[in-house]
Order: sequence, then C-alpha cells, then structure tokens
Amino acid sequence: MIDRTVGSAVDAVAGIEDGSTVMIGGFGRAGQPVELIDALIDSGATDLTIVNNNAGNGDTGLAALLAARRVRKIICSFPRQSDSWVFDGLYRAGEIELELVPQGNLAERIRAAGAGIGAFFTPTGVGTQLAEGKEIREIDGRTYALEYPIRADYALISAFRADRWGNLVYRETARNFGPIMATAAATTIVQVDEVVPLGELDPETVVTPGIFVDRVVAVGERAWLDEGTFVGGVTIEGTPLDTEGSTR
Amino acid sequence: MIDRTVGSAVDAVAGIEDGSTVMIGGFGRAGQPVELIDALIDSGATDLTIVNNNAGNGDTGLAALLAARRVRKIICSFPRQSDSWVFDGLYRAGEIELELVPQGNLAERIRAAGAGIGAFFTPTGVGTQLAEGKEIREIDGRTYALEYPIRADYALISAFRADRWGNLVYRETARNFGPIMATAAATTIVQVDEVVPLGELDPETVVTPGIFVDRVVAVGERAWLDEGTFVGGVTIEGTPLDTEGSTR
Amino acid sequence: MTTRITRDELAARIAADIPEGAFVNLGIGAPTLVANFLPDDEEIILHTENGLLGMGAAPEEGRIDPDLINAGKQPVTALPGAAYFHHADSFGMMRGGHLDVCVLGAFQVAQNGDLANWSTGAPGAIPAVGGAMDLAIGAKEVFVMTDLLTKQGEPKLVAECTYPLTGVGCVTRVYTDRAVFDVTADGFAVRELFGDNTLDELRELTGLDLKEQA
Amino acid sequence: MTTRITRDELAARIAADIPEGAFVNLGIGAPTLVANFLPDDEEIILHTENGLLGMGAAPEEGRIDPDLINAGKQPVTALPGAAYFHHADSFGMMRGGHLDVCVLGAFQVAQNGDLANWSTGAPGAIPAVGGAMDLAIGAKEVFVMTDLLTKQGEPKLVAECTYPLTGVGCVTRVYTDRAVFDVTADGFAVRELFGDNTLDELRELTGLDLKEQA
Repeated sequence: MIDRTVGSAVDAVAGIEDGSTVMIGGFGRAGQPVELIDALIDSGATDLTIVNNNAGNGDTGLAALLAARRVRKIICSFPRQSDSWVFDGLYRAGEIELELVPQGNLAERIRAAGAGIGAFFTPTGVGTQLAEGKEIREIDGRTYALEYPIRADYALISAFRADRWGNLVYRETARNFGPIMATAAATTIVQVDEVVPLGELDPETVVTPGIFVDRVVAVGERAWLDEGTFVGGVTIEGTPLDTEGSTR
Repeated sequence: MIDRTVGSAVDAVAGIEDGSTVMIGGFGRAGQPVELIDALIDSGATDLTIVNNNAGNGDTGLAALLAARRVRKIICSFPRQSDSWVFDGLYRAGEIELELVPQGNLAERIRAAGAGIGAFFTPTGVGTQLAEGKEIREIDGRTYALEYPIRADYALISAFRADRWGNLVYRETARNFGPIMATAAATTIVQVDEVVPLGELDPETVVTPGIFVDRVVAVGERAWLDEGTFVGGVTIEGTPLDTEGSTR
Repeated sequence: MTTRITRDELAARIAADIPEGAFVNLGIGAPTLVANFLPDDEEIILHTENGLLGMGAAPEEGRIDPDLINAGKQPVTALPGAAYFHHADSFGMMRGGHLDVCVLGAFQVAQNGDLANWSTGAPGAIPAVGGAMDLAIGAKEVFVMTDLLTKQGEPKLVAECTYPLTGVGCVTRVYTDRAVFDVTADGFAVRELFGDNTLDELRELTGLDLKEQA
Repeated sequence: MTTRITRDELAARIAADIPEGAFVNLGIGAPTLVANFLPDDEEIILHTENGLLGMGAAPEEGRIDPDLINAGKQPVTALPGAAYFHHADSFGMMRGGHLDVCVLGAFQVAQNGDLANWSTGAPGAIPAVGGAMDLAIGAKEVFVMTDLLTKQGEPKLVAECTYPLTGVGCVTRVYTDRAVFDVTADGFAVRELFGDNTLDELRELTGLDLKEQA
C-alpha cells in the first residue's frame, strides 16, 4: 500500500541537509506552508538557497527562517514589501544573496525544471537589467532571452486536501506556485488541512497528481474554514478577529 | 453581457478561410470535435493545414475532412493506425504533406505558442531522424534540440461543459489536447455537451478559462451519458450497442 | 493653475475606455482604482496574476479569506464564472498575449513606448520586480496611469527613460492628470486634453515634440 | 530446442521486477500484457500518456467509456486515486523524469542502450512515432520487452542499430524470451538465463561479447 502521509511536520522535513536548495510555495501569505517552515527552522538546516516569490512577511514563516540566519541566498521576484523588514535588514547588511527574477520567468523556469525542458526563450525582461548577460535571439520578429530551469532538492508547499497517494487539490489563489514547485524538486513535501480517503478526490479536479509528491502531513483546518466551508472571521493574516481584538 | 455561445456548429465554424491552419483536438476518437469537423467539411474551407495527434480514423470526422481533399498538410505524431486508410491512401498517392512530430514535442510546441515562449530546448528526439537539421545544444550534461511553437488560426476542440464566458471542463482522457490547443489559436471554437449557467462550474475545477475561448456550441449529450452520468451501453466508437447489433 | 484631474477622475476616464468583455489586469497601486469605475451593468473580467480570472471587489469585514487575494496581497472575492490556475499558467496567459488590457503605474514612459516602473536605480534601494515585466510585454494594450509630472515637477513622459526599463516599446497609451497620450510611430500624440490644458503648455512641460491626434 | 519463454511468462517476469509504488508506463502492444501480472495486493500506478495516472483494467462489455482510453486507444478504467491531465502536463511528467519505469517493444537495442522501435526505415512505409521518443528518454528505467531474435532469426540485440533510432543510450534493461540483459557501460550483461539457455549460445546468436552479470 502506498502511503505518503507522515505523522508530523518534523517528520515531513526530516533529512533536509545544510546547503540544500529549497522551494517554498506561497504568494505572500497565501499558500505559504507555515508549519513546514517552522519545522525546517527547528531542524537546524542552514546555508540554504530558498526559491519563493517573496522574501518573507512580518516575523513568521519564511521571515523567521531568514531571521534565524539559515538562508544564504534567495531567488525571488518581489523581496521588498511593506512588512519585509527581516529580509531588508539582512540585504542591507550584505548578509543574504539575492537573485531577482521577473515573476513569470520564475514560474516558467520552475515549470521547465519539472517538465524536462533544457532552456527556453522568453520575451519577459528583454532589454532590461534583468536580462543583462543572457543570450538574446530574435525569433519571428520578436526578441527573446534564454532562461534556464530552476531545480530544487526540496519543495515545501501547502495544499488544501490530499489522499495517501499524494494527489492534491488547492484552495483559491493559495494554489499559486504549489503545482509547479511540486514538479521541480527531488523531494516534494506538502502540508494540507486534511488527508481524505483514496478515491474521495475527484480525478477530474486533482491539480497535482501524487507522482510529484513524496510526503504529506495534515496540519489541521485553517482558521477561516469549518469542515472545508469558508466561514470567515479572520484578518488577512489569518488571525481570528476576536483574538485580534483582544490582543491589540 | 458576455455570451460566447452560438446556435449551431455551422455558426461556430463560420469564417474559417481557405489556407487556414486549424488545430483539431482529440486523441483518436476521444475528444475529437466531430460535429465541428462535420460543419467544417460543409463550410467548404480547403487548402487547410491540420494539427492533430492522429490523421483520422475510419471514414468520419477528421478522416472525412481528409477524404474531401480539404487538407494540404497535416502536423501530427501518429498518422498510421489500423483504421487510417483515408490518410494512408492520400499519403501514398503524394496528395497530402506530413510533418511528423514526437507527441511530447507536439504538445509542448502547442503549449509554447499559447504561453508566449519563442522556442525551447527539448531532449525528445535528439539523435533521431526527427531532430535532423535542428539546433542541438548540450546543457548541464544533457543534449537538447531546439523546437519552435506551433500556432493556429483556429482550434476546434471538444469539452464536456461550458458556461457563457467560455470556461470549460473536460471528461476523462477526452481532455488530451483541448486545453493547450485552446491557448494556441487566434480563434478557439468549442463543442460541448451542455452549456450551464454562469457560476455553475466550480472555479477550482475549470480547466480552460474562458479567456482562451471564442465560440461555444452545445451539441447535446454523448450517447454514453445520461444527465452527465456515465451509463455505458456503447462501443468504443460511441455507437449504442443495440444499434450496433441491428446494423451488422 | 491649469486643470489637473484627480486620481479618481483619471481612474474613471481609463475605465470608460475599457470595452465590455475585455480581460484586464490592473497593476498594484493607483491602477486598482480603475476597478471602482467599471460599469456595473457590463461584464469586464479582471485577471490577477497570482491565479484568478473573474476577480471581484474586496470582501466585507469578517468575510476576508486569506486564500483569496490579489497581486497586491489584498483580500478580494471571486465572481460567478471565475477560474483559478497556477502561476505558470497565469503568466503563460500574460506572456502569450491573451490579456486585452493592463493598466500600470510608471516612473517614466519614453516616446517609443519604453516603460520604467520597477526601480529608480537609486543606490542602496532593494530591487523588486514582481510581475511588472510580464505585464508590460504581455497585454495587447498597455495603459499607463500616472501624473504627468513628478512631485518635483519633472516630466514622466520623456525622450528616453533614464530609470531602469521594465519593458521595451510596450506602452500603447498614457493617461495622465492633464491629458491622454497615444504612443505612435512618431512619438506621443495627444488624444485628449483635460480642462484648460493646451498642447503648447504640455510641450513646454515635457520638452517633447508632442503630436496632435491624427 | 533451447528454452524460449512465452509472451505471458515474459510479461510476468517483468511484472516481478516492478516494485510497489512505482509509476509505470506500458507501451502499446506486448508491454500492455505486463499489467495482467502485476500483483493484486500491491499498488503500482499506471500512467497512460493521453492523460491519466491510475489506469485500471479494461471495462466489461456494456461499460465501455469512449472518453476513457489508453494510448493504444483501447477502453480502460480509472482506479480510486486516479488523476486526469492534459497532454502538455502528461508529457512534461515523462520528459521531466518522473516515471519510474516504462516498458517498450523494440526492433533493435544497441549495446550502448540505443533503442530503435518506431520505424523500420522501409521505403514507402508511413512513419508514425507517437509518444515513443518521449517515453524512451523520459523514464528512470527503460525496460525493453522483446524476442531475442526476429522471426527471420536476426538478433535484436546489436552492436549498433541499423534501424532509425527512437532514443540514444536510453535502454536500461532488455527482457527477452531467452534471457534478461542489463545495459552497462561495457555493453550487455546477462542478468538471468531462462531454462537451458547458455551464455555461449546467446553470444553465438547475437554475435556480441555479452558479459556475465557482475
């Protein structure tokens, strides 16, 4: 029997070596695998190269990993945000390396890694600083730059539900980078709200087939859901409104 | 109000000019847009370049279009089948041009056209006759051939259900080339079993968003379904078993 | 003082140029205001590059869904007819030329349509590009929404961009607080003057040989 | 006469080498027989390149679904845990190295692992390649299932392929009716002899310097 589920986030991230390249899903906070990142911090793995759209928000999740000085380099499209103070400080201090990639090239390079494409010509970034030094070619009257795949040793992503084969469905815009990162890493680790019995996910609606998934951990339902139904009552950070009221 | 639905297959294929490149969805018979092909035949459009995985089966659908001498060239991966006698005859008589493309390169070239990729390096076909004359490059120790996008003036595809915005869901392996062809044609024309009210398709499960779709025609339910539920009772060609019995 | 229309007026002016049925991406910042002026009785489908077509208005307090956000990471809703997709599909949609219109902010727009909107190139600034370069080269029509002059009085319409480029020759029209300009083969052509702005005054402010609309 | 195992025996032999949990593509023709010998009490996930993981057995008469077919266009079923996807995703899966095993037929396999299985190169033949080239270079293990000799007695294991290639250096193991061969840096190594076949006899039949298994 195939069973890709593991018992805890700690088990899920076991074995991530120092120096690994780790993709982390999410766009801002949506789809960020917070429990897996916390477990990665606890694991002590360091000297990491991180691939994410952003470079952390606030003091939790990816920002906390950065704050713990575990990240040597980050490959992302949009590090600077109103609440990216952790990254900002490290960057200004010269303590983190940044590879800035236009968001569509970032996505396509990840997809290329998963799909066995050796390189591709993209129009995005041509004529800008971010295509400097790249191979440029005119094809059919349009100018393109050659971009290479981004592979990873590990991908940490968040999905909505999984089955024990590792089939995944996502929720709304929390899907973002999850499906492509799952294809591009040697080992893909997923946190989900819930693992459902095999056969319960409609095969027409599976977004990530289990072939791309190695380990799945259920972390419990998001605060804004009740048995899978949206009930609201939270801030954009996912904090329950009543908690919010009482802590400020 | 956006309404991409049209009243008939004839209306759906209106305006397809002689000399057009037309993608036709389907893998064998699954997902082949039979009613649209029949309407294309009736439209009289000729000198067509067709992109399809195969080159027609039996005497209906794509095979009938070929038999009517409307196709100058076909781009496909697998023309020769047990029931591809129409293509076989035309090809042996030198009356149709063939561009043979490995199936994965065919799919990726179609996807590249839709996704704005100028060209890509693929490992498939390297060292074979089908990569002769192509640009070859070693990247990271593996050898690749450069392949270019395949675009079309029109795509004719078959899906399961649509809404009036043109959002599509497919059924089982009839999905095949539909989603990528929809992205690669200037005008995408879709036949579906049924058009449902806007909002009835779950946004998590839409496979082809309406942005890729121009015209939708409902052609009625497939013989093996009853109100969307599989009931069987047909041959692999989709002929009802009782009819089959009475006509042989 | 010469007429300068407000941000809201400018957003309304842009909204009026977006036809029913268009697929539109509104960039982060001021361009998102355009959504407030799209007609209620027309269907215009908003794309957000983080994976949604059919984006709706912000939810009410208490109905915020952290899984449902726009590219600016603000909470949004999804309309009936919406569809979700992953990042590679979303940017394929943009790069593949499937969006009809995008509306972007700008630091500078050059008369050949070059756009600079992602970096001032200032030393020490932390660079961040996001999806700006994909939007700039991807949509069929790239509208820029901006004041004609910076707060320091420098024109944003220029002969050549001095800031780092976002895209080459990509802008098709510029909506400013004083006038609307088309980017043509001969440079900027004034499409519409707001209030008492005159072509001569705009030429003086920009130092450019602005054309009259053909 | 020396032992030659049957097609079914060969399929069973291959099935025995496929571990539980493997993602497997069985090529059109004889390789599809392997499915009949996969153990019922183990989960092995079959991929068909026309867009399905978790393919099940053929349906009963009356339960044929023309929308649910395999790469050979035969009716199949889908198991609980299945997933459907489009052709670009399906071939990305193959080309990206995500399948563990594929089993293919062959006209010829060369001692460096080159495979020829799509065209005899005969004049007048209608060429058709399908997904063969993608499968050949995509899977982690490429198993070939074939008779050792053609009906005319020509060896299919060769020093160099004379037929047009499907893929270069891609085959990892060859299962024949007389023996199983690994493709190694030194050429073919005999992994297993069936019945009374001997290494010397196989060397004579193929004219190759077959190695003993290390």
